[in-house]
Amino acid sequence: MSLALDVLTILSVSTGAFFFLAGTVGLLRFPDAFSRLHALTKADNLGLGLVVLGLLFQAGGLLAALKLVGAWLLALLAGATITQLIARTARTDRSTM
Amino acid sequence: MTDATLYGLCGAALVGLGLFGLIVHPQPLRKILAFNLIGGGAFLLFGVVARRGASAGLDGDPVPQALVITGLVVAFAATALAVALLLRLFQETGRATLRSDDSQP
Amino acid sequence: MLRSSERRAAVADFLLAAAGFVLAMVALGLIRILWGPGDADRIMAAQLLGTGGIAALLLLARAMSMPAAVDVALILALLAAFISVAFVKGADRSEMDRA
Amino acid sequence: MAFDIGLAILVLGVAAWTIAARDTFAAVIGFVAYGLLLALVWVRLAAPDVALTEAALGSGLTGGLLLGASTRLARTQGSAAIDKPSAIIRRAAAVLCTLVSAGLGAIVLLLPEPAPTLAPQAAANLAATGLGNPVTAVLMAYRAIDTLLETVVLLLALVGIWSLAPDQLWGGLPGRRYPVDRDGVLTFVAQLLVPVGILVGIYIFWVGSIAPGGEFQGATILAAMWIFATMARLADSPAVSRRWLRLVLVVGPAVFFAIGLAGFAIAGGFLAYPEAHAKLLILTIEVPVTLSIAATLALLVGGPPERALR
Repeated sequence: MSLALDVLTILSVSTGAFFFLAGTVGLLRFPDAFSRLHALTKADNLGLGLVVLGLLFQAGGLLAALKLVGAWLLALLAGATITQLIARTARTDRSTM
Repeated sequence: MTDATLYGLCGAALVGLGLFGLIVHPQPLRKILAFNLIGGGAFLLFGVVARRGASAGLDGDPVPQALVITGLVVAFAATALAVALLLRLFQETGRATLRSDDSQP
Repeated sequence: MLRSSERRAAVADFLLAAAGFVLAMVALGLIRILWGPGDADRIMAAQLLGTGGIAALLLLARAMSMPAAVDVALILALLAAFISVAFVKGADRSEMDRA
Repeated sequence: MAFDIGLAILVLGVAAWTIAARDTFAAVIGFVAYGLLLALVWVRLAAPDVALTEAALGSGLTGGLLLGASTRLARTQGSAAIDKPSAIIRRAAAVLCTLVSAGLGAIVLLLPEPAPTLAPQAAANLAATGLGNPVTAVLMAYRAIDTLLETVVLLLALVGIWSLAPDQLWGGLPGRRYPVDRDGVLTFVAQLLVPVGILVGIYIFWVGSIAPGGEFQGATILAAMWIFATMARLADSPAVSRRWLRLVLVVGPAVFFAIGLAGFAIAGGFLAYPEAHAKLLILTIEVPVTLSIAATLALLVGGPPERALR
């Protein structure tokens, strides 16, 4: 049973790490701020989400699991809002150019 | 080499880097930043002492750790005071440099 | 078949390596973003580092059996939002000053 | 070990960026990153209490403070280029700093073996304080006078900042008024995040007696949430002359000092706690101290009064 959990953890964390890789490649390769923003949000939401999912299989208790999910939700909420604000700033940056 | 020694050397290098920034940057805000870099490095040196003092079932000596927490708070207070002084200088003179007045008309 | 304690250590090693990988990716992204050109890219840098830092801390918490690292990650998630908003507000305000 | 070498290189790289960056904005972002990475280092050094403080105060609140300052000074950056020190001074500074680093590095390598430590004494007397976290025990019991003086230092810094206000603004509202957010995104996120943040702050404070955490870390989060609320215009800072605000600021140090004095009567020394009631007394000190520190930290970021009292 716990072997299966460990395997699930490794699979999920690996996939999450892959999304961080994908996000970085996007940041390095995309030409403008908006598509870089697009790449960044993938790493944010999915990468961290999958890492959290993987660690949930290892969480000792309810409070520990809640804290993991809480950290992800906070990052998600902050990420979504700030992405919106960044896009607005990027737009005004461009319009002043 | 242990992990603690590695981070100790890192802290030593950080103090040097910060000191360099403190000396060569003309802008006061950059000096404040550099001062905080030095702080981070110096606290790391305390961290090494704490980590090496691990015994009696504790992962580190809590006394230097508590000193670092106190130090971080005091460093923050000093930074806030420095920033307030700088902003006031800027408001008063329209400049944010430390050059004395007689060098400019 | 590995014994349970050995397997635990192996999983911990894997998670530590994953934390290192995530940090390395974030560092690469940082190099790109800190170059600029716009302020938007710089805020993205803060955001990216925040997310990567949270992921690394959560992984370390399990790898080092230090549950308190999850609390550090929680604080980071809160403060990353705070910093990003402070940054955007700052950009907005300098805009206003120019006008 | 490979992880630690990578992390150490990353910390040094970000620190070098903070010094070398042309743009002050970029340098401040580098500094925030530096604080975040240091928090990771503290976790690796098995010091989660320090990691919490570094993440919240060293990176978060200091970063916010410096970001605010750098945006207000944005227009002055260009003029400073003329003041750059000459190449000789720069080279001499580089030599000096290398020497300092080398000296400190040598000290690190030559630290005495076995390392001197107070950990056994701290662990042995932990039960007498009723606490489960040795770092909190050092801060609130063994070296309580340091912590008492520290709360006073914070207040002194605040008095120093307030004293910078021009005469006609004395007693007014700190900082500038933030503009209203144009499409309500910020208001929304603040309404969601601030209550959650306050909850996390109280949790971090509360858990400090048995696990990593404590009043400084909790108070920092509370202060950040207060500043967040003012940035989103959910609330405005109170005028610094408000009586209740002054009361909140001094209640922590005052209670701390009073219980310290009471120690002469009940336990035979300043800041001595009778063993049976140690934990209760420490909590009685910690609650108002957390409140006072949170208010002080938020006002330190706010700066001197800049708007007159109407």
